Amino acid sequence: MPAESDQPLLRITGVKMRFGGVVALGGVSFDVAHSQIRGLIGPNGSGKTTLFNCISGIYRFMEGDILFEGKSLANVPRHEMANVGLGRTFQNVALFRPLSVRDNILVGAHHMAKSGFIANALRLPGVRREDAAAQVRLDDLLDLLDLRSVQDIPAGSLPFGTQKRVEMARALIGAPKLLLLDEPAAGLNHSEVDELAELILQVRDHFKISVLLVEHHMSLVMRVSDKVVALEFGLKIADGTPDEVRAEPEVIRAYLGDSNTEAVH
Amino acid sequence: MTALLDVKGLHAAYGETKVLHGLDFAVQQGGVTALLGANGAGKTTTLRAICGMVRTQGAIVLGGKHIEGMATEDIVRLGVAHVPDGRGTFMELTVEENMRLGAYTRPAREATADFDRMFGYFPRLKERFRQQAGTLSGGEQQMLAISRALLLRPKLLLLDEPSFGLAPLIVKEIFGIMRRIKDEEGVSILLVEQNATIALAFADHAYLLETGRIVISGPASDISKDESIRRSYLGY
Amino acid sequence: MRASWLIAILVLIAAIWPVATFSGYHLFQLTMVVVYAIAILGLAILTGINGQISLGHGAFYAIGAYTTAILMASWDVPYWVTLPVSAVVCAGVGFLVGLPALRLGGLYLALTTFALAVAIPQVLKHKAFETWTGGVQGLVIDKPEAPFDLPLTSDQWLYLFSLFVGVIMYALAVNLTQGRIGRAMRAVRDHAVAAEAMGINLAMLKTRTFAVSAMYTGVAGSLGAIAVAFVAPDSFSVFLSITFFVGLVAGGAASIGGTIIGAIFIEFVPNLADKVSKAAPGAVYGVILIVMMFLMPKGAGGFVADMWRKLVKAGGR
Amino acid sequence: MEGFIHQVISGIATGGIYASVALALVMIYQATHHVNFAQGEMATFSTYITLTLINIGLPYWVAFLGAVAISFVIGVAIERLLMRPVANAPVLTSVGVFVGLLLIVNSVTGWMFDYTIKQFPSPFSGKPMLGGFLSGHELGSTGVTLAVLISVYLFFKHTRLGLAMRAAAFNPVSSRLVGVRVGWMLALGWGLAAAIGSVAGCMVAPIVFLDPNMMSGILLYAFAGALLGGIDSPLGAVLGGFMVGVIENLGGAYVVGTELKLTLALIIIISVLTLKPSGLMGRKVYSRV
Repeated sequence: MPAESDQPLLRITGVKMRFGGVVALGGVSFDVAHSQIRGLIGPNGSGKTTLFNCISGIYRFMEGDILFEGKSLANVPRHEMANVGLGRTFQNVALFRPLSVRDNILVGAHHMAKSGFIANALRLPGVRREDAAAQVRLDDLLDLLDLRSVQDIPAGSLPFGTQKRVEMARALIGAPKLLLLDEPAAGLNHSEVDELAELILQVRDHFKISVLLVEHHMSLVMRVSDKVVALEFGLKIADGTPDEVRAEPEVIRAYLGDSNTEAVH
Repeated sequence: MTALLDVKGLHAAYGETKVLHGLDFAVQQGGVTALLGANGAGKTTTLRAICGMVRTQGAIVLGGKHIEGMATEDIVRLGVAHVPDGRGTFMELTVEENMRLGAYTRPAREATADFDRMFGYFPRLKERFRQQAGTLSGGEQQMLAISRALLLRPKLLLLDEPSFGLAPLIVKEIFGIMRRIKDEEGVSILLVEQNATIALAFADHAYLLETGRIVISGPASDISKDESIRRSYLGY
Repeated sequence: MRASWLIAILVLIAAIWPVATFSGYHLFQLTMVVVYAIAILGLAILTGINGQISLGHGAFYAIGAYTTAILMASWDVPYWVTLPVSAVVCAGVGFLVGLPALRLGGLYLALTTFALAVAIPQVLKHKAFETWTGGVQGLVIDKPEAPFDLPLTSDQWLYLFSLFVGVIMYALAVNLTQGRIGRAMRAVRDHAVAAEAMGINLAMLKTRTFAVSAMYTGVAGSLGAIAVAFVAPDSFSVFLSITFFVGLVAGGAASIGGTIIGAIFIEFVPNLADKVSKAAPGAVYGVILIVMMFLMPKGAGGFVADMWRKLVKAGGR
Repeated sequence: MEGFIHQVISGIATGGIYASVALALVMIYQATHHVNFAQGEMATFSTYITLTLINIGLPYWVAFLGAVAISFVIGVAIERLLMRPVANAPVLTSVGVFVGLLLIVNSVTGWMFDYTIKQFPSPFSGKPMLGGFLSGHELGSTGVTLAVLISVYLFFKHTRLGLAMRAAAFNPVSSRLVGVRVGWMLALGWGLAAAIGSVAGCMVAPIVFLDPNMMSGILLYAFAGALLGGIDSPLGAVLGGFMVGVIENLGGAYVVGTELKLTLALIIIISVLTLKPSGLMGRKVYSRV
């Protein structure tokens, strides 16, 4: 595949989104390369989550385009995103709480199997083959994410940090090419954030996938990202390596406020 | 100066997620205290904890009275007004009705007289008086939220990120008016802000939060010179 | 795994045993337990497992019952042939009802299906369909006799036949709800947005689940019509739908095994309560619903399962 | 033509009843996002209370007001005892509790007042009025219904308590922050809804006669009305209720015949929910997930 080297995995070009009269995204563009960890930062209300939702199909953007391996995601139905190669986690965790950890993760493999209602009701041989294939990947992830000891426990009753790992496993079992992480550090304490950073790096290296990390926990973003893009008021204000971005005056102003606010006195 | 609000060893959690890990801080009578910190540091939770909106441990003392464990409505009636994150506008109601609700705990006649004082601070609210609050701009909603809180005649005003989502010019305007309000209303303020520069210009004392803990505190003028804010915000 | 097979065999033996000991009305009651269990199983698949609340499953039961009754009364179709026909008809109707249901959140669906349950007797009574439905009078059909000159009374045969159908339907339901599709159904119930992000096509899954659910309850209706040998609009009032809902909740909404408890409950409790007063069955149902919601949100089935798990855990120590 | 006008006017008269019950439904929905399936049964129970008070010798209007007051108290009590614990429960739980309540109220009504159909007096003369278009009762009950709807409107629009109740329904968190006791506002809402239902019951009973299942059909029309107008709009619910009354009467007379009137309610419900789920006057909400 010659195209793969010169074309980014994800290309966002001039994406715009309005809610009523409020402009949430005013034309944002950036790329995510293969095997890259890409941080997406910005103050509250800057449009990070809106952009995230545009990529995952929760919102339909109004202008611009989002290309995944060169193909537009504009009209891809939400339930096709997993098939296309996008895996995601949710802000504040969106697990199927009463289901066991195992079942939660297996749902992530739903799109990789084809068996329907009748085949399942009759437990045809094809169904068993699919189950066996999913089981292999499940075993791999239970070990990698250290979830084997809790696999039969209802996900909702686990500590928050463990739930986040379950969610990560659920996204990974579907063999995504791009993993979208929506504020994974929210609600974690210091040591858990450190573990998360290790985990993100490990996952990238193990599965050779790209990661788009929407996060306001700056030290996490700066530590794991290869490149970072910063938004404010729905516009891109910086794009570069972590060091470049945090040295950027616009970013400092967006986060710490205008140094020229003496007028208030 | 004596402390109007004195908080000791404050812990708070949403369900199983612990957010605050033992905060000690105070708001002086007539003073402005700022809580700074990056997103997710626990600033909003701290304000909610004071108002009895989350489960807490530790002591929260308002004017010598322990208020921890009390119902939000009762804490409010003791003179704590809270402008919540997202501003808490009653979108479906008119500006007038929003303001009447602000004065809900006080006799109606007194409240109506106070309306004019609010129009003095925020003339735009008078123009929009009969409009549905949902049609206001972000800045106008912030003004309405502050007025609604002041109409309670509070001793302590909790402000949660008044700059949120507003253009820099409007932020400047609102903080300018806040300064007048502080002097004229004689209210003590606990301000939560991500915009550190503007908050430190307004406050006389500040605390910096990082993942649910206070990492530094001191007079605002000292803090503004401290490098740790920049580090904390930009993740060094 | 082996334990569950053992339980299944024991249950089956226990289920066949009444043929030898009971007769007449008591056996008929047990037949109705099987019928109701299948009906509630249909509701459990939809409401308990997939999270689409139906207060109108009596309508599908009625459609199944009438399909069988009309086929038998008007065209002399053998009773057992009517079951697959009724399954197809009810699955089709269920699919159609499931289409608008896609746009309705939980509460609205409950409301709409409630309205369906209220309206269905009126439709069954209507003059336009009177030639087939028999209008207010309903239809009388023949009770089947045991085939192959088996030495069984009509009641005995009917019980065994229902049990046979029931066992097949339960086996299929267990397979369906424990595999990939069942996981998807539960995932949609617990978090639709996340389920969709995992590649589950909500519309397709929910309408098909609706069809399967309606099919189950419809087949139960067919069996019920054969067992009672009579259908009339007023047996399918809104109270029937509410009864199924009570059975579902009593057994535990998402518990397949609980549906049997629920069926026993709705078959026998009204009979017992009726002796107290005419108002008692409704009151008992109402109290049970509220108590279950407050104390045992997982229902009796879930309660038993939890106890079982605790026992196993305690035993394992 | 005269027949048509007659159908419309008497549709408006019954529509008033639906409008009242729809308003009661919407009040509870707005505050709790629950639909009270027992609303009709509660209204029927209230009507029996009125009848009991009349039978012990009280004048009609005293009995009527007495029943309204008792219903209010019952409504408050139900909210405090049954609804409070399931306020934030999943939909299935709340539906279970409401259906349970429906069954209990229905049984208690049957047990206390038996299942025989009873006549219920009307305070208005039975003579035809308005040139024979309406009976005295229809005219009077429409008047009572309108009076109730207008006073409810004035209460919500122009009193402090009404404002606080609306605020609590729209935004409970902010309401607490201005000192509104949200829990009590919900209980008051239940009380008011029960009181309105009681009026509706007394107005419809002389026409349809009184039995424990008197309101089950009416509840369905009220649902249809509430949805047609927009389930989060009290004004919409009232208009929707009147419209359903007229549609039902015209449909019954000219289209489907009287036997399928309830099916008409089902059709209205499904059409509204699939074609315009927010109803005619419901809010459109921009949702930012």
